[in-house]
Amino acid sequence: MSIPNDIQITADIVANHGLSSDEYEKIKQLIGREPNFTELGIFSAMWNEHCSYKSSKKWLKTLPTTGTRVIQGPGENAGVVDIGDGQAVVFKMESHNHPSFIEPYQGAATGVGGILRDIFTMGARPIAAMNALRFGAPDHEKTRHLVSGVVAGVGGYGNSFGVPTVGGEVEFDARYNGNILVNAFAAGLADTNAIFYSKAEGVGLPVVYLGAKTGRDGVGGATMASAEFGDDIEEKRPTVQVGDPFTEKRLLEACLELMATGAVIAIQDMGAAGLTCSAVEMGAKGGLGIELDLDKVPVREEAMTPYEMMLSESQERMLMVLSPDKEAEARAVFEKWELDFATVGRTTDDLRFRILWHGDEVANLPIRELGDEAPEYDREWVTPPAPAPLGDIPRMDVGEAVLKLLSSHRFASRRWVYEQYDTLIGGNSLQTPGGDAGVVRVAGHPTKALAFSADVTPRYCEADPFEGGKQAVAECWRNLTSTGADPLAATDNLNFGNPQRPEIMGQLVKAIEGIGEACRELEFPIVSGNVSLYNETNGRAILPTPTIGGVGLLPDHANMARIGFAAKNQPILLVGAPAAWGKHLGQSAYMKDLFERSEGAPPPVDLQHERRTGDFVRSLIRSGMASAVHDLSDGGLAIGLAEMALASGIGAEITALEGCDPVEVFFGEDQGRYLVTLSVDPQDEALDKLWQDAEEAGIFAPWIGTTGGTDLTLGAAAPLAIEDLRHSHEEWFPRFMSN
Amino acid sequence: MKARVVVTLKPGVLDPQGQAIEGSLGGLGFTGVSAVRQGKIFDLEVDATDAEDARSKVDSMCTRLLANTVIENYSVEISE
Amino acid sequence: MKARVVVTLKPGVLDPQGQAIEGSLGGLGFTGVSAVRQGKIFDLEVDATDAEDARSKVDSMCTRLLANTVIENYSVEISE
Amino acid sequence: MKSAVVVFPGLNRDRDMLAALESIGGIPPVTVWHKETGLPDVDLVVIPGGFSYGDYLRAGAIAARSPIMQAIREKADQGTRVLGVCNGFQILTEAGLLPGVLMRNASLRFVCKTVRLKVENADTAFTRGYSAGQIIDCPVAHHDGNYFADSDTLDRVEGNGQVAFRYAEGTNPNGSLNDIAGVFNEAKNVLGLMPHPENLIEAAHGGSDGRALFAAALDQVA
Ligand SMILES: Nc1ncnc2c1ncn2[C@@H]1O[C@H](COP(=O)(O)OP(=O)(O)O)[C@@H](O)[C@H]1O
Ligand SMILES: [Mg+2]
Repeated sequence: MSIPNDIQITADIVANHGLSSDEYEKIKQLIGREPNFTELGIFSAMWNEHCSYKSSKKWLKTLPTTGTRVIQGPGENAGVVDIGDGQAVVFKMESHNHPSFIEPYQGAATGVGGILRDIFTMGARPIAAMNALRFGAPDHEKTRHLVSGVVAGVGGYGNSFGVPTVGGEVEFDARYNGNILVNAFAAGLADTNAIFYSKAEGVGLPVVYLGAKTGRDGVGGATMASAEFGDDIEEKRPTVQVGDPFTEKRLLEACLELMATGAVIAIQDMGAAGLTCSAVEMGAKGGLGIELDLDKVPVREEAMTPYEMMLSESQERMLMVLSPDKEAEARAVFEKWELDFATVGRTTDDLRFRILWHGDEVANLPIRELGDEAPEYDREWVTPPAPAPLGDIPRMDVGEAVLKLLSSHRFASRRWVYEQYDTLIGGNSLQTPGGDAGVVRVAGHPTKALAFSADVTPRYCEADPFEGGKQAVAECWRNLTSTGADPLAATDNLNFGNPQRPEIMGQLVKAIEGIGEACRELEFPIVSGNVSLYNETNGRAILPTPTIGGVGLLPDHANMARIGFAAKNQPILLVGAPAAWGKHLGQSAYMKDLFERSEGAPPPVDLQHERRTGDFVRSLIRSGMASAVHDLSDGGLAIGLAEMALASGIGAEITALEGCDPVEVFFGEDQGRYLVTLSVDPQDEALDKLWQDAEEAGIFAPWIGTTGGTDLTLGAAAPLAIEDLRHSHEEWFPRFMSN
Repeated sequence: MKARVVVTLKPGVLDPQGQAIEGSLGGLGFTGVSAVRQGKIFDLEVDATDAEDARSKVDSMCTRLLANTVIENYSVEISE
Repeated sequence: MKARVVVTLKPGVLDPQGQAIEGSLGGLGFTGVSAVRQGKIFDLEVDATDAEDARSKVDSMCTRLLANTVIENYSVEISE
Repeated sequence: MKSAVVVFPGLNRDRDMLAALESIGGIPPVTVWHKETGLPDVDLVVIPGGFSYGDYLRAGAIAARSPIMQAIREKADQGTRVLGVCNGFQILTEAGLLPGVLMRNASLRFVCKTVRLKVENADTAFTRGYSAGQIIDCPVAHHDGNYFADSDTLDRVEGNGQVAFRYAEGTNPNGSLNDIAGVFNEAKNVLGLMPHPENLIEAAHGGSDGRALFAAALDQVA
C-alpha cells in the first residue's frame, strides 16, 4: 500500500476509511485544512466505532461504575478493584469477533493476547482467564471448523502464556452463523500502590517502544472490526495478525520487572490501531503533545509507510513514557528478555501529535481533539417489539425431556472445550470449569480467593433486552454467590448488530438500562468493558449478547461451596423458590430446544429478591451448613439437579409436588433460585432455625428432596440412572467435533 | 501417485517460529543467518488416473484442509 | 545464499499429525489417500562464499538444531 | 537438601515448582537463568514445565541447546538428581539426557485433566515414597506428551526398569507408547515425566499424591 502521503483525498478514500462525509467535514474544520493520507488514517482509527464508542458512549455513561472498593473504573486498560491487604484485582473482557470469523485460530489467540496485555499493562500479573464463545448452528457448514480453531487458539495462547482458564460459555445458535462471538476475559493481581496508568506526565521525556517488531498486520483492522460483513468479506481481509505467546510471556516478565524499578511513568499497550491509539491516549490524558520518529520504530518488513506503521496492529507491543534517568536500567531488562526496545519519541508541551519520517513531518494533529472531539451520536432507537404471548405448553415426559436436553448442544458438557485449556497452572485453581464459577486462590494469602463467571442468555435479551440485560447481571452475580463469594464488580462486553438500525439501537439502549439497573441494585459496578457492534451479515444481526464477566471475593476458601452433591442423605432445599417452586416457561430451553418455540416473555428478574436470596445463600455457605450449592438458570430445576448429580455421582429423589404441573416445576426458568444441600441432620433444630431466618427474610426455601442412590428421581417420573445421564451429557460434544 | 505439498506462510505474515529459530541459531554461533521462515510439508499417496488427476485432487485437499489459505501459500509436486 | 531445509520423520517413526490428517481427509470424502506424513521446511538466508560453503553451514545447523536426528531425516537445497 | 530450578524464557510452571519445592523441602530453591554456565552446589536440579521458546521448532528443542544444559549434563553424569517435568521432560529428551522423544498428542489437541498413574519402579531416589504398582492421581497439561522411542530403545528402557510411571489403564491422554508417562536414565538419577505432580500437593488441589515424589527427591523420606 504505497499510497503517497500527499495524495488528494477523495470521497471514496474517505468512505473506505469508514468515515462519513459529515465526519470528514468535522476533521477539516478541526485541523483547518485537508488532512494528508497518514492523518486521515489516524483519524479513521481514532474515530471508528471500536476506539471512539461513538454510538454507545451516551448510554455507557449511565452505567454505575463506582463503589467503595473501586479503584479504577472504565477508561483505562482494565478496571481495578480493591480486595484488601493492599492488593487489587484488575480485570476486563474484550471481543475479537470479526478476526476470529476470518481466521479462527489466530483471531481467538490474539484476542486472548490482547486482553492479557491489558491486564499486565496495569502492573498486574494475570491469574485467571475466561472465554465466552458463540457459534452458528451446529449443522452450519462453518461451525465445526470455527469451534475447533477458536478453542485451539484460545488454548494455544493462554496455555503457552501461562494463565489458568477457569470458566466461560459456549453457545450455538443459527443467528451467529455469519458472525461468531469470541469474548475473552482476563484478571490479574496487583498491589494497590503499584498500579500503572496510561496518563503521561512530564515534558521532554522519552517515549519508548517495547516488545515485538512492527509489521503490516491488520492494517485497517480496527476499521474492519467496526464494519458490517457483506459477501465481499474476502476482499476486506487485511493481513491477519498472528499471535506470539512466547513474546507476550517475555513482555509480561519484562514489564513487571521494569515496573518494579520505578522507571515507568506511563504505559499503554498497543491494541487496535496500535501506535496511534496508544500514543494519543498517553498524550491526551496527560495534557501533553507527543512526537514520534518513525525511523526509530523496530520494523520487520521493508518499505513500510508511515500510514502502515501508524495503523499496524502487530501484537505484543507496548508504549511507555520512561523516567530518563532509568532508561539504561530499563534497556537492560528488555535486553535480558531479548525484546525490542527503542526510544521512538518524546513528550512535548504543545498538545500536538507529530509524526516524523525520513526527515519529514508526515502528520501534525491536535492530540486532544483526536480523542475528545470524536463524534458522539445519539442514534435513533425504538423499543424492540414484545414477543408473541406464550401459547399452550406442549407435554413431554419429564425424564425423556431431561435426557434430550442434556444431550443437546445447549446442555452438553463443555469438557471437550475446557480440557484443551490449562486450568491448573499457577497451582491456585480451587474450582476449574464445570461448576458455577471458577475460583482461584490469592497466592500468598492464607484464606482469600477470587471467583469468576461470565454469563448472558441471548434469547432472553432478544425477547426483552431490558429484562435480558438484568438477567445477565443477576446470573453472573448468582454464579459468584453460589461459591460463597461476595460479588465485587463486573465487566461487560456488549455484542450487537448495526446500531444505525433503530431496532438494534433499541436493543443496545434497553440492555444497557437493564444492566445498569441490576448493577445498581446488586451493588455490582461495571469497571471495564467493550462494545462490539455491526455483528451482522447481509442485514441479519446476531442475537443481542451483552456478556457480563464478574469477579467475587471469598474471604476464606475453607468455606467455599461446590456444585456436586457432597454426600447422600442430605436434604435439598430450593432457596428463593416461588410457592409452586417454578412456573415460568416463556423463552425457556424446554420450549425452544424441545419444541422449537420461542414465544413468551423471558423470566422477569426481581432484583430485591435476587439480593435477599443471594445474601441468604451466602450466609448458609459461610456458616458451614450448605454442603453443595448450584444456582438455577437455563433449563430450570431438572437440569440444575442433574448437573449436581453428575458432578458427584450421587443421586437424588425429589418429592412430587401435589397439584402442580411437573413441566413447570422442573423446567420453569424462574430467576433468583438456588439449590442448596445441607450437612445437617433433618431432625436437627438448625433446620428449623434456617427456615425461621428464611421466613424473616421473606424467602421461601422448601425442602424438595434428599440426596442418595445412583438415580435421579424427579417427582412422579421414572428414575434416571446417573450413568445414563452422564452418557447423554458427555456424548454430544466429542461426537459433534469428530464428525 | 506420490505427492508432496509444501505449505509456507504468506509474505508479511508474522512467523514467531522462524524468529525463535533464527535467535537460537545465533546463540549457537551461526552468524550471517537471516530471514528464517518455517513451513510444513505433507507427503502422501493418492489413487489417481494420472498426474493431472492427482494434482487436482491434492489441490483440493490443500484448499480444504492442508493449508490455511488466509495466511498460507501452498505448492504441489506430483511424482511417479 | 538462500537455503531450503526439508525435515521429515524417519520411516517407522510414529507420525500422529500425518495419521490425523489422513483421517480428516477421509472424513472430507477424499478416498484413496494413504501414507500421509507431515514434515517441516525451513527457508533461510545465509552468508556464504559459495554454494558448497552454504551447504556445509546449513548442514551443521540441521544436525545441531533444525532436525532431531534421532527421529528425523533432513535434506538441504541451496539456491542463488 | 538444596535444590535449583532452571528457568528458560517461556517456561511458565516455574512458580508452581518453586512453591512445591519450598513447601515440601522447607528451603526455597535457587533459581538459575538459562544463560548461566554453571550450577550452584545443589542436590536436585529441576527443569519445570511451560513452553520454553514457545515450543517453537520442537517442544524443548531450543532450550536443550542453551548454555546451562552443559552444566546440567555434567551434574547428571556426577550423579546429581535431575528432574524434568513436562517441558522439562521434553528438554531432557531433546538434550539426550533421557531416551525417546515426545511427539504431538495423538488427538493433536492440548489436554489438561487429572489422570491416574501407575508407579512402575518404586526403587529409585525419586519414587521410593510410593510402592510399586501403586495407582496415584496426577494432572496433565500438555500438547506434546506422546512418548515415542524406536523398538530397540523401548526394549532397553523397559528391560532396565527405566519406566517410572505409566498412565493407568484407560487414561492414556496422548497416545504414548506402552502408556509411558515418565522415564529414568539408565542410572536412575535423571527423571522426566509429563504429568504435573507439583499441581497436586495439598488439599486445596484436591489431593496430594504428588508430594511423595518431591519428598523423596529432597530426601524428606527415610
Ligand atoms: N469456553 C469455555 N471455557 C471454559 N469453561 C467453559 C467454557 N464454556 C463453558 N465452560 C464451563 O462449563 C460450565 C457450564 O457452563 P454454563 O452452563 O454456561 O454455566 P452456568 O449456567 O453456571 O453459567 C461452567 O463451569 C463454565 O465455566
Ligand atoms: Mg451457574
